[in-house]
Amino acid sequence: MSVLSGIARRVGRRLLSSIPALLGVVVVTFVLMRVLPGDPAVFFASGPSAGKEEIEQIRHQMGLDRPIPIQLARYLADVATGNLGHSLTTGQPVTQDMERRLPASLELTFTALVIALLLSVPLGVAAALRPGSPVDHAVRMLCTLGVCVPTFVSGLLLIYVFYYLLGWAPDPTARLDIFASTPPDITGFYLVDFAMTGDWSGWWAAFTQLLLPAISMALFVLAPLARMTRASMLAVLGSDFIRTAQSVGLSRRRVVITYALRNALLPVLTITGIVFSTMLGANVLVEKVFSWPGVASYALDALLASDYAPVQAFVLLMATIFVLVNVLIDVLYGIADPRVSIE
Amino acid sequence: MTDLLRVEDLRVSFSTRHGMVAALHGIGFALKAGETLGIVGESGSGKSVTSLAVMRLLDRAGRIASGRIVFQGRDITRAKHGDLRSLRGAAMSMIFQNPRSALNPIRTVEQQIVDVLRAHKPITLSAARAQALELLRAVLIRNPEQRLHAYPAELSGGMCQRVMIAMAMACEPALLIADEPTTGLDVTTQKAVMDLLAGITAQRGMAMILITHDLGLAARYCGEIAVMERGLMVEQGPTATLFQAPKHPYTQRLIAASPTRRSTLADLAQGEPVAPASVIQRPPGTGPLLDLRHVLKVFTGDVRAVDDVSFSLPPGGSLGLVGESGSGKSTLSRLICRLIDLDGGDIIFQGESISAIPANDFHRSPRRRDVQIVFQDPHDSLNPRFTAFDCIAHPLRRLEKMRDGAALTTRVHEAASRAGLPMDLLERYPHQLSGGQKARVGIARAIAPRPRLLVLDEPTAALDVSIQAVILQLLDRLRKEDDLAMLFVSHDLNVVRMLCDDLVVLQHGKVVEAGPSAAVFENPQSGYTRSLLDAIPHFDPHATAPLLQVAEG
Amino acid sequence: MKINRRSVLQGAAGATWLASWPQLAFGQSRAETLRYVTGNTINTLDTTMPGATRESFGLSMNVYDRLFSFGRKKFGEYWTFDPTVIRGELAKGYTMSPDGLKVTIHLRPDATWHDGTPVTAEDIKWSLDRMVLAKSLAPPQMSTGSITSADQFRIVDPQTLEMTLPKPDRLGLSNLCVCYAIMINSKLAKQHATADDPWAQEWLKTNTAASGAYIIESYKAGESVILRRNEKWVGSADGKLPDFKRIILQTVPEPATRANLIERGDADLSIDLAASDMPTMEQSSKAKVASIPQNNGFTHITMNTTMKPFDNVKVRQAVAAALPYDDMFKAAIFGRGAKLYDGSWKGTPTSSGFPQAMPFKTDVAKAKALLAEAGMPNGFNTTFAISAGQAATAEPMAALVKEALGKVGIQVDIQKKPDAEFNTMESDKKLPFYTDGATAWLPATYYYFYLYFTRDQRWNFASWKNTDIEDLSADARFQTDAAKYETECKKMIEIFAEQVPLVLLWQPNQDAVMAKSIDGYTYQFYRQADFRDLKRV
Amino acid sequence: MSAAAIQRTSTARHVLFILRGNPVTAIASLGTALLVLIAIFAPFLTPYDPIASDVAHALAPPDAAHWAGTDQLGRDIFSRIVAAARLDLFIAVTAVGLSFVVGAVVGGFCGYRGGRLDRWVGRFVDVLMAFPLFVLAMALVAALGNRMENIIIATAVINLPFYIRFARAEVNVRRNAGWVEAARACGDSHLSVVLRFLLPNVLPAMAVQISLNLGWAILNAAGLSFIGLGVQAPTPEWGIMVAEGARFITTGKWWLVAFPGLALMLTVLFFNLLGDGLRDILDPRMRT
Repeated sequence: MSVLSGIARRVGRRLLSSIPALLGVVVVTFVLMRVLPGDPAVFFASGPSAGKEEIEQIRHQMGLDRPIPIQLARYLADVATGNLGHSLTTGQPVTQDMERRLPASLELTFTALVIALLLSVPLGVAAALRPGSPVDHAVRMLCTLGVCVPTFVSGLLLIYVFYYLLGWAPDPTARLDIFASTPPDITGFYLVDFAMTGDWSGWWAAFTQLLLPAISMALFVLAPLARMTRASMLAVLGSDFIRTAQSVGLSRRRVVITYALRNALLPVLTITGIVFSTMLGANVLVEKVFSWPGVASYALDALLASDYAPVQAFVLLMATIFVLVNVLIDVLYGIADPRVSIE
Repeated sequence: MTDLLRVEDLRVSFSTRHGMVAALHGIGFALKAGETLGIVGESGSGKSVTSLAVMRLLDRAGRIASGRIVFQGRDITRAKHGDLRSLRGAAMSMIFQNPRSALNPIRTVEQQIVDVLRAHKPITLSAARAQALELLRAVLIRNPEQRLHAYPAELSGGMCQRVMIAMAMACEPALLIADEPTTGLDVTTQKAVMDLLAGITAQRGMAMILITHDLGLAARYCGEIAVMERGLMVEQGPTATLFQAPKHPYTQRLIAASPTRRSTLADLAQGEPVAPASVIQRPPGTGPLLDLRHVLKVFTGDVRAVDDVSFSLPPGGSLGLVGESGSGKSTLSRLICRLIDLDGGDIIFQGESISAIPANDFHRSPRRRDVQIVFQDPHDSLNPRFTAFDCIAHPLRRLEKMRDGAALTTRVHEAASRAGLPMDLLERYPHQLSGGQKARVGIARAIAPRPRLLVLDEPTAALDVSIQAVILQLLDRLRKEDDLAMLFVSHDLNVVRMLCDDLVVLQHGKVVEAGPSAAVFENPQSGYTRSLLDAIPHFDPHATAPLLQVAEG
Repeated sequence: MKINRRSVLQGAAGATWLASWPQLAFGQSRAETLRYVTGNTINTLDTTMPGATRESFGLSMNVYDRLFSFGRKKFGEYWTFDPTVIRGELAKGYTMSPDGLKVTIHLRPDATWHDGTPVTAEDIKWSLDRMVLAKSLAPPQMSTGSITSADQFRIVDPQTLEMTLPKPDRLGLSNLCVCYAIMINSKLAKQHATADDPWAQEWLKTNTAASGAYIIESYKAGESVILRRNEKWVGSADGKLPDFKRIILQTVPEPATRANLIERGDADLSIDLAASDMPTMEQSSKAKVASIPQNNGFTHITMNTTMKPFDNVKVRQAVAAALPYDDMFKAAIFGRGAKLYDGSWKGTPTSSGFPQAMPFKTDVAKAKALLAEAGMPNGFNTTFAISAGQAATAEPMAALVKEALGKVGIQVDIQKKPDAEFNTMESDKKLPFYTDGATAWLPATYYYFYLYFTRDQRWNFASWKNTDIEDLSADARFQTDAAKYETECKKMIEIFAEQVPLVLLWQPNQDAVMAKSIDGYTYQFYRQADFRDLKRV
Repeated sequence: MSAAAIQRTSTARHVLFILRGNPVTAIASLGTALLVLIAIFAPFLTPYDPIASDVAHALAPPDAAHWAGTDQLGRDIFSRIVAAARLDLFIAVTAVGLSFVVGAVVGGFCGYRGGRLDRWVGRFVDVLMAFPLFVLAMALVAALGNRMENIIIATAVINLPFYIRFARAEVNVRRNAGWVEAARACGDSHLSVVLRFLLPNVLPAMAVQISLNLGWAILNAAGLSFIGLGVQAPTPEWGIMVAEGARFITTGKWWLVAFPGLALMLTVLFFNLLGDGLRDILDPRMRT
């Protein structure tokens, strides 16, 4: 009970303390967008007959003719009321776009993270159990190879090999084959929605679409995760309580899994938060390469078009997710490591 | 009766980047059921390696090169891990130093004890839980029902060690190896834990090997003592015989260096010259060098680390600050050194207040060089990137603005030689020096700028007794030669008594007792001081019998 | 990459596992479906809104009807649009008064909106009014055809309307064919109009009130649109319905992926692919390439005539002589286009058409001489801007420009800028020297000169001010004498070739890659595929 | 032999010991050294002018004349890769160096002093960390203009929070070390304690981070190039070469992407492996 209330208190405190950071993010993004040398009005008045007048009209429509502090104040007020503005690139309210696209990005990122964790933790453990052995070196090489190929290259290569040459993967065009019917919109996560409706062939179709982009994203974060697993596993294996566990005759399995691994995963959990945040940023390239209808590719297009609202909303959204994920990790950490709640 | 454990000509070596390095050069001993053996030695003597080798818990780099370990009639020197697993915990178990880190931080006490029970016995979870509770009762933990669900971090160090004991005896092993079981615990807790350990082993007829650097501890709790030095067992025998008539010179040195209730600095190390070169005679009637008036330090969370402490120290005088961890003695030493600011009261040095200067600016004060400090842990007190020379030269460069050159070198050499540091070590980096050498560098650095007051924060706590003895003598000589006042912070009353004229006992930041050392020691006024005194596991080589009986109560 | 029999077999097995088409059988409906993949998104369903993408125009052409439509003519085995032919679309036809001032529009009696209600003259009047009255990009476009006021439209009877023009504008009728001139179901639209928004612009961004050949079945902004054939459509040239029953439009940003999709037969049609991919595509067994020059556009290198040193005509001529035309043509677009340099004429052009090949050639000696004449024998320093969006062709081009101009002493610093920044600087006339492309919906010579070489406005790339051109283009616009019009056009081209405000490079091909079974592809002035023309054979 | 020499040889011996037990690190060190040499002597190693075009020989596959083939403009890819090594390493080293210097000093002071400074800097770091980092880099380059110095600045900025945090944590654990207090007792101000005592001691641990980051910075620059925010043409840069070459993957002109990609990959690989190796050399736990 006290553990729970302790967690609740910590969550509350963390959320509260992250508000200034979010505010900072909003303001910095806003200013950065205004510093962008492109004028969105000009960009969007690129019709065959757009003249000065039209440009001025768009500028007025977008409120760009007001001084920046006033624009910022209005924007903050809008954000506070949940209005993130209109995207000029898609012509939709940004909230609507985000609502539809966010699950796509999150599903991709989470899947990638799960794949990365499923691969990196066993690899890291294997390396830590035999430090300096060929296994250790092999794991290190493997993970490092993953991290040194730029995501866009690995993505293109994966498409080329698995779609174009081998034909194992479905076409890299969307979250689901265009001829397949989409699941009912329950959570927006196709895998979840298909599973909830029991449509397993649909689930499989969505999963296969997800696999390549998720792998090319996972490859990139394999190294830090495996490296951290290995290091923390090594540290834990060398710690006193492991010797204690051995001295009282616990089985090797129990020593490695229950005693060592569980402790070793704590720092991995922490780094997972940072990894997740980098993945959200790196999404941009993967979504672009795989035509994934997520928020990052949306924001990239908007950025290159100086379409302020989506970029601002995207950054705010990502920052919020970052904060939430970190709070979640904090909570998980609190549950996994009793020392935290004792402090 | 056959031997429970017999170790014959055991040799252990470790593979390092310098090749194989032998840690044990062929040791042997035997232990019958129910016997208690103390293995005593200083750091690096191989006593811990011995215990780990017996348990076959040497890490990857360690290897038993030759010899035999026979346990319960079975040769386990080359036993497979599966066979060892059934032995460990069930027939032999081990208790480690640093109980906090020896327990899995993310499993409850109950889970960890149950893990042990179920690893060796086919019992149900509920039976195992019930037994875990019984075990906690047996190790005299208060509120055992609640403690079952506690995590190690929620328990004190002493309590963790009790849990560790509970785990070790859970399956009633025939042999218990306790490797420095009380190191790192406060003196009062030390005694309780050792009493418990001795009581339980005696009650259940378990044999025990107590591994310790503390002769007093071994003398008090063991029937038999083995002394180790550099991987060899130099002497072995019944406790009384060994202490009364040590044969091996190392044993003799060791016994001499261990402070007793009656020993003086001169007793500790006969070999070293103790006489000061010249003793400065101080005219009587001068005012105090240091005067503390109602000093107060409050940390965040309204913790009064130092609460209304007043005392004074005459020039050339020596004062001991005694207390357990958390008593505020370290904070007080930093206040006096003006490394941190006061929250109340005043510190008068040579008649002028030095508490008004903020700690941030004190480095510019001319008083800076007058007050110097020697730190507790010699490993930690030297910048890893400075040579010994740079360490000692540093205060001279800073405080006396000396440039590199002959003058500086002379001063460094002077300080080093006075601290007993060989000149050829001056170019070495800390990690290339031994603990005693590092302590000397720390002292040389502190005396280099010729301070008036030297604050010594447990300068010998991390050192072996033989080195401690030498360092204590060195300090005493320096004080007498230089008319250097010393404030000696320590948890060890014995050491303070020998070195200091006066004594201040601190508890929870408050002064509980103060007075001349001898008087306090002979006739302590407060209960706290008394318990501190009682808890010290002294031994008395001249006493007729070991204090083993205590354990049988 | 080594492919042996085993990996192929595994591939085949894997394909059945992974790439199965789960829901839909490959049979009939796949054949009747066209899957079209584009690089860009469809951002609005109302093309008159600022920011509408080319893909939005393309969609609108298939979903909405306009009153009239351009014809098409054969180009090899494919087609290209023909602005000289104007046929009825939602209108049955028109009659023009002899003085060219009055157009009588005859409606089709059997035309209906997608909701089944009949198309009325009121609907058409409302739609035309919206075109000139609502705040959008339509009014400035319409003004190029002298259509500026709602008073110009009059309902004659339920099947007839009348449009009056103040002058016999050459492009009056043509403007009713462009993407902005959509006809809207006014009854439906008015239901969603508000006091602030009398023309239902907000609602029409994401909804349609149309009568066109296709009906939107699902619209995911920025992702995909699915269209269904309008079985009651009457606007075709031949009275037949389009061949495809279903169209799937999908946004796939990577050109390489789009190429892969076509080549593997997973998609049927795509345009705007990388020119570098075309040779491979042309050899593909599954795909074919329709390579049609974008005859209503041109790629150019512009020199800002108001900025030093490009205000000096000698400098401009020198640059035009120094440019490595052939290398650029080969390296940037792999020779896939129509050259607009290397023209054989001198002085007066033989044709009045524009854009046409200009008499520019690489001639380093001449360039050096011209620079010397301009008083800059040692050249000068300048920057050459390209936009990131066009980097695939512009970047190699820029590298060659830098190298070639370096040989005559002009030191060029390449500046690749994000599209928005590039556009802003271009529009603000802050770029001294850059490359861009341009296309005109209504490719008439006077229109090009009016749009691109006169007035202080965005599309006057070089900020060129030449009174002769201004007079000539204004006169040509309303010139009813064909011979005189011809002469005026040739004169303008002559001045242009001599003054070199910008260097015409080429008309890049629009490469449409499609499945072998697709037929009837037409290059349209809005540079998107018209699904109504396509069929599977 | 003097004591200092003993110290040096013992460090050298330790490094040698690690390298012997760890051939991968040895290879990585060699590779990195080679790379640096290539970068330094790049102008002498290129057989062709890396920006001279030769459209007649465009897109030629590797042969004896052009070891890595030619690109779209007929430029020698091998020469461009060699020339790009210098630029890429320069970008990576300056960007990482910048964030390291700023991050170490700021983080060092925060970790040492704590208090208000620490809280404000912590806030600032939180704000930076909350950004999707690659997007922040994109936005910075887009806002400042895609010139090399801005790419360096953007890369440095997104690395900064890690260095601040790292330095802060490392200094924080050492700030109560005896030798720090000893330094103060010897008359050092806080400033000099941080700059002369703490930061030099944190440096080795940060070297690992720096090495890993160098690779990351190169990838970051490549990513920026891919979306069109890289350095200006015709300057050879691996990321741009890969991004341009990627367009030719499907047409079978593999050498356009393969060779620059390989250079990029090997460089990042070397830096990463070196970082791992450094960690082994510095981590006392590995010293068994």
